[in-house]
Amino acid sequence: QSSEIRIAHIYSKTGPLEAYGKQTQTGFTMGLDYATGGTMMVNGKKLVVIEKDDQGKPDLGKSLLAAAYSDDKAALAVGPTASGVALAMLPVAEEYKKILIVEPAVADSITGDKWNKYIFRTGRNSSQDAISNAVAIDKAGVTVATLAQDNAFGRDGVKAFGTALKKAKLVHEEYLPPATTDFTAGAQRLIDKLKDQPGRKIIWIVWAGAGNPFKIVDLDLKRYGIEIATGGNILPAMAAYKNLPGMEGAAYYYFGIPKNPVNEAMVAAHYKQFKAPPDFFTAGGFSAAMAVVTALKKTGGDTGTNKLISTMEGMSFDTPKGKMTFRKEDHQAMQSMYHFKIKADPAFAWGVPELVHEIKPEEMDIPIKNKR
Amino acid sequence: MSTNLLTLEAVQTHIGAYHILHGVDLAVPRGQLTMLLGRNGAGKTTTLRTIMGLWHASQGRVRFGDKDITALQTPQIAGLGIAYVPENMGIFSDLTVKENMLLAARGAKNAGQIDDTRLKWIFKLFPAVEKFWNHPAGKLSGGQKQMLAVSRAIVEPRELLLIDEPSKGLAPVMINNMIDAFAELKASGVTILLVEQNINFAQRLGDTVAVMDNGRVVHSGSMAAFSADAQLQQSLLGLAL
Amino acid sequence: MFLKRLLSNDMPRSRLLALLLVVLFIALAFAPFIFPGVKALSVAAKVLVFVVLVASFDLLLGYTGIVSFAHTMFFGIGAYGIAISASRLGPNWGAVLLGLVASLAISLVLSFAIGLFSLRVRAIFFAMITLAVASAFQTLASQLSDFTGGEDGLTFKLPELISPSFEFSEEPFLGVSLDGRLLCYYLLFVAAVVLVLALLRIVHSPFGRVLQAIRENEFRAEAIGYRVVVYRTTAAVLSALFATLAGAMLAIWLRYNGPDTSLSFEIMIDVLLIVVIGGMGTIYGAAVGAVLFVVAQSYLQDLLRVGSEAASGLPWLAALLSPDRWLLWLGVLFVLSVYYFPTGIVGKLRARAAR
Amino acid sequence: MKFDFDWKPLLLAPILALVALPLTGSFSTWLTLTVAGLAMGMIIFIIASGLTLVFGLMDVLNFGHGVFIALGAFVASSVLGLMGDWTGSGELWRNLVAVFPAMLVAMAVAGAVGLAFERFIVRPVYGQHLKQILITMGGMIIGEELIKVIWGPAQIPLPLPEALRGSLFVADAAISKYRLLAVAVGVVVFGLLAWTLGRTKIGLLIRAGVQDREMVESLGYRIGRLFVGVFVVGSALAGLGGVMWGLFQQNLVPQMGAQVNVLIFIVIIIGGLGSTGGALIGALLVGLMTNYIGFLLPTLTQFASIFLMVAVLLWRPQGVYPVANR
Amino acid sequence: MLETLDLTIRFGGHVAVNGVSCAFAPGTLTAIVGPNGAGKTTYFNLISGQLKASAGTVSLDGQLLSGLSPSARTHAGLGRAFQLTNLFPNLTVLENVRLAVQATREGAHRRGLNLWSIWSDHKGLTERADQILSDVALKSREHATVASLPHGDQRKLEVALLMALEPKVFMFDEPTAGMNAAEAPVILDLIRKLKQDKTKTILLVEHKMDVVRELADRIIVLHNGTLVADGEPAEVIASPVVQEAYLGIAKEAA
Ligand SMILES: Nc1ncnc2c1ncn2[C@@H]1O[C@H](COP(=O)(O)OP(=O)(O)OP(=O)(O)O)[C@@H](O)[C@H]1O
Ligand SMILES: Nc1ncnc2c1ncn2[C@@H]1O[C@H](COP(=O)(O)OP(=O)(O)OP(=O)(O)O)[C@@H](O)[C@H]1O
Ligand SMILES: CC(C)C[C@H](N)C(=O)O
Ligand SMILES: [Mg+2]
Ligand SMILES: [Mg+2]
Repeated sequence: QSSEIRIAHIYSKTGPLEAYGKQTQTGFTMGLDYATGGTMMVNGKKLVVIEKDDQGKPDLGKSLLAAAYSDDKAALAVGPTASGVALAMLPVAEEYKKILIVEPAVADSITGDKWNKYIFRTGRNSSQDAISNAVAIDKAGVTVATLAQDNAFGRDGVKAFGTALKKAKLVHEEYLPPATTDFTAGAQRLIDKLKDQPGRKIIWIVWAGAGNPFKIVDLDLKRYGIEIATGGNILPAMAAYKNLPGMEGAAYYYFGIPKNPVNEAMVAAHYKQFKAPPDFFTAGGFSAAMAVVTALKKTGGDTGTNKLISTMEGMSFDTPKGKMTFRKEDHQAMQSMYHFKIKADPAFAWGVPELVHEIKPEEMDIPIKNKR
Repeated sequence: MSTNLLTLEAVQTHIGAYHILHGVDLAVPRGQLTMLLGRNGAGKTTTLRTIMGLWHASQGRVRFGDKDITALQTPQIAGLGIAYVPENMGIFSDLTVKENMLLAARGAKNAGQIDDTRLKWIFKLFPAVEKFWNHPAGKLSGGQKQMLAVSRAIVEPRELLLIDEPSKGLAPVMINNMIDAFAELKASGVTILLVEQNINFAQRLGDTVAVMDNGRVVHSGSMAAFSADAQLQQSLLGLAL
Repeated sequence: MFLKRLLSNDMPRSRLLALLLVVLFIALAFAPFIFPGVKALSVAAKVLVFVVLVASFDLLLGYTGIVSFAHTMFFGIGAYGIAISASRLGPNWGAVLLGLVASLAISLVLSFAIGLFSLRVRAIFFAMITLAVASAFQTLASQLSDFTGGEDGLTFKLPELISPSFEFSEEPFLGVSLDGRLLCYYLLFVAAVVLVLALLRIVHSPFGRVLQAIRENEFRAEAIGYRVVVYRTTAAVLSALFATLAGAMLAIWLRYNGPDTSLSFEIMIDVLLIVVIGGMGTIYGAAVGAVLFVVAQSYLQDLLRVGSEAASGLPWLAALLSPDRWLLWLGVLFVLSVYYFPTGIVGKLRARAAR
Repeated sequence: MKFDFDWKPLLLAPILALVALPLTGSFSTWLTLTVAGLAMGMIIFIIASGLTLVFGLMDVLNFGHGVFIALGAFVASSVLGLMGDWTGSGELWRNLVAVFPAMLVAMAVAGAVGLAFERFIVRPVYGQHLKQILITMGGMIIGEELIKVIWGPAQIPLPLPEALRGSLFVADAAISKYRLLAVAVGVVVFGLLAWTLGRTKIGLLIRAGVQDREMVESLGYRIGRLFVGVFVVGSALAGLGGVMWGLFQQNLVPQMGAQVNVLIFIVIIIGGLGSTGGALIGALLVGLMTNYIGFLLPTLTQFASIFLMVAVLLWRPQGVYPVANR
Repeated sequence: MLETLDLTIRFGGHVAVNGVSCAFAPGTLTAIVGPNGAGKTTYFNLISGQLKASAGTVSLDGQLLSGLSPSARTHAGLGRAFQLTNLFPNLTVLENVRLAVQATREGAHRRGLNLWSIWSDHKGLTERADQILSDVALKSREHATVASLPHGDQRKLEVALLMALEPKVFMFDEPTAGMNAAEAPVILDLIRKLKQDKTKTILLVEHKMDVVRELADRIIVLHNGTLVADGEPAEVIASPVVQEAYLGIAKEAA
């Protein structure tokens, strides 16, 4: 038995998701530090993190993971940032019979039909995102139309969202190319669909990455009494929310929302180190670290894969978002989401989401999509 | 003021790894027309390009009037009052005839400002230039391009003209016009250095002559003397004029 | 003599180049034994794929003078052919074969159309059009997600024989475990050698010479009796087919394919750069360039890590040398290689030998 | 010889708009789309205008052009960040006072970087397309990475100044205010470019210099300096385009330049190399077409500009108003 | 027999070649003269297919050539050299000629569509190319790249490519323009030799009247695109139109 436990963290150090990857990395490091009380030791074994850059390329991620398990003798791996990379990595974990904790890639299929038993995920999946949003705006008499990216991320999100809506009426799904820059045409179609509807009218937006769909408010949706709703996002993207006070939705994380010691510790540490609050993916990375250390502590430092799997299935662990639990069926971490309402506060460069209601895991019916 | 407007002293030119000019000595007397003769590949074109600064002499010097121009850049050399008609004519085929002429007329901002009397004179010498004024120059016939190339060189007064084989592709009547043109230019005090294969042309116009072979000037002297000496011609050019 | 024929009378013509080629050949032939480890083997396999891809592009660019940005499209078609057919029909040789044949057929038709179109518009226009077509194709591949797996791509299984799980000997040989991955590597190796020799033969055939003539002066080539349309189109089709095969090799090695992996503009630019570094219009250049570039690209980050640690005393230098800024240095590599290898490595070595 | 003006391409945009009218169904929708499309076209024209000089006239296939667009946008974000009071005010004149210096600084910085770019990246490769592609790609990568070093890899919000937000309404059709500003800027850029190239010898000299540099020098012009100057102006225009594009997007990513590269090349090709008027027509067509297709057949939006380009090239293989014949 | 019937081309309003009907018999050398811009090169371009006629036809030995591509016309037996040098600049002199030899010959290399044999193995091509280079006195430069040749040598190579095609009809467009008076005879000798063959049709555009006078069996005159004179050299040269519009001496004589 060696005196080290090697953990590979594979993420987009560079590439289009570089900014996200950086956050995850920060969170992961902080999380390990916090969980081990600053010693980086578990049961007398030193935790060694091997960082690798997948550059956002699935083929590269795949070979890096293989190299991590085989050349670097990593006991388990964490990552990656992009879903595409994650999906390409899944079979590698199976091939090497080693654990991969997916964080923060969101695609449902990672814990759905592409899943294998070596895969765990601390990050939220698209369904959790969408269903929490549905829970947040689902009221009788509300008419909803969606505006989403025309890719798996957008379509899966809308699908899960639509199924979860029970009381509100979904009248239109608008899909636009991920590279869209001018949203006028799409907005016009949404307006045409919604303007003559009775009651409260909401456009729910699912958008990640470049492009700014919130510009559609410039078309003065208020004329028709149309509101906008969307999920949370990283802070720079929430700058656009500042013009939308009162907007509602459900977020994965915002540093001011969860009230628990772990979050307080993370926010404090982050402020200390960076003079800025932690963001979305920092929380994710932190959670992943908590999961790793909790599991290793439980096995007493044993890194045997089967041992780890049986330990982690059903395991609960503390995170900045409160308690998460890997559910047995698909190894997805069940977690709280936050129903928020935007307030424009001059002290912040972004629109500040204020908590309306914490949506507990029990309030969301997250479907199990894998086959065991 | 020296009698020679242009002098080359022991000029050597390399093109890449090739040594082309091996020490050219050449004097072009002011106000005269100097013929530069020689076989294919003798280095005539290279000599003109070296004067223009399009190649740079690795040794020796080029003097224009009292000024050493060996190391000057082409635009500066042209700015001293030298016009050049290259062997390949250098027509901007994308531009119209008018635009080609306009670029040559450095003082003019638009075609209306080109000196009218001079333009009329050119039109008379080379009617095609007027006829195809608004046509893309690339569509001209071979001879018409040659006319345009020469027209560009004379659209504004210049002190020295360097002309590389202007008669090639011209119909006899046009060659006559060109001879007339050069004669008129010479009469107005312009100095001309002319590379020519057309012997007839050479004999009718030349005041002095220089013959090149293998990257050197192997003979220079007056045209009259050269014309009279069939043996010299035979030995230098491989034929009698 | 046999070697000379095998190389289609195109001897390296430079002792240094000959030595370089022999070293590269040996290194690739014994890569699994000389360079142990998963990463090294992946790099070697990527080299093999790129040698074929770049050589096929050189046929178009270096020999025919056609600048096309749609080359990765055919690379992608080859990769998707294998990927789609293997994920639909399961891991058997029939599926691989079917995917290969189908993608070759699609490439044939598409490249034929593009080849014909190339005659209608000017060269730069053609280049820009292919750029647009390639990006449209990439979009299309992402949009047809039911078929192609969209942006996430397809992960699939291949026949047992060339899968990592297959072990044909318990005993490791020279410290290398004899498994399907090794077999797969040698499959790629043999394919690459055969394809490159075939390309070498094509460019030194009478046909290849006509392509050069067309590159130099299309107008005159037509005037002396060569039907430019026919030659250009044939060259476009051939190069597309070879690129398709390279794509298939890639998919077989990765057992994954997605738009970023085989269709991205980045790959196109890498290919262009390799052609230029290696030496345009010399198939050997493709080989030399591909090895250098792929290896450099794969280990650049590692190198920078060493560099930035060494420079840790100077914060700004360390920031620039940070492995996260590896693209910066790749960009510098682009610029420098255009500066210092105007005729490519092969051109430079040959010129030196000729002196 | 009579100078007969080729007016057919001028009809393209109106025809396109007319064809779209019955298809969109409602007049106010059509008006919104048309006005938005035209204004979008103007913005595209601004970001493409630098490229008409650099690629269209100077024949430099500058794949790094986009980086000047990104640079302009990032510089503007820093400048506007310093002028929070002015952008935050609801008064139009104060906002414009903030935006104009941002534009000027962005143009100056982009122009200065363009100067270095020309010297170290482009100069060795004039006339060699292939090498231009590679070396400018290299320049692009370097530029993008340096932007990440300076401004960080994360996206940066660039909120519109107060008074430029929102829309004006004409017959139930919404026209966003910012787009009106873009139209104004576009008209100025177009006017200055068209005047400089049409009424002075500069355009001619560049075209001649591209064909035969030596001959232009032999005529006594310092073509080297002229090329530098034009390249700098092209880069500065890209910087201006970046400011406009950044304010339009309202957030900036370092890759934003690369993202518009293909689009602006398409515009120049549709317009015909070297033609400012052609580029404007191309940009307007692209703007309209994306909006109409986006409304009618959203799944095909991403192919709209490519269809358009192929259609135009089948009609006129050199683009609508080719000036340079290459 | 090469025949053009009513051959016409318009560029916009400009009629560059206007209804030229003419037949050229094997064994004769016809000189085509006329002022600059008369349409001589354009006439060649119409015959060899570089330009498409607005009206009229071209035929060779009864076979209609109109509508065929330039390459097809070359295969039918037309060959031409260009007025402005037009070669493969970065290939060597030998490769230039070898490409031309290969273009029209039948053989293992099948006009270049053979993808699989090795070019340098085709010894026949090299031998023939070598011989042609000796004929035009360029053998000593066979390994030089064309771009580095002086102008005069490029002109010679231009002729060499035409020779290599071994056509039935030879079209020369000012073959000696820019060539040294000492070098020109090499080319003129070649043309003389072709004449002796008696089976070749030769068309020669030339401005040097001494050359025309010596070589031509017949002269045709183009003026503003129209055929204005056709006949015996002496007779045509003496005609007023040639004297005035072309030689520019009639007026002075008058
Ligand atoms: N770019 C070049 N590279 C290599 N050699 C060259 C180059 N240009 C010219 N030469 C060589 O330089 C020598 C002189 O050429 P130049 O063109 O000056 O001759 P010329 O006297 O003008 O001949 P011509 O009468 O045929 O025009 C020739 O041997 C030629 O091959
Ligand atoms: N592609 C074209 N477009 C427009 N005009 C053309 C084109 N080609 C030739 N012309 C015109 O047709 C006329 C005839 O040109 P051509 O080249 O046949 O003359 P040429 O008799 O060969 O003259 P030269 O003796 O000068 O070579 C010229 O006036 C020329 O401007
Ligand atoms: C939340 C983000 C990390 C989403 C990312 N685009 C993904 O593919 O998973
Ligand atoms: Mg010469
Ligand atoms: Mg002619």
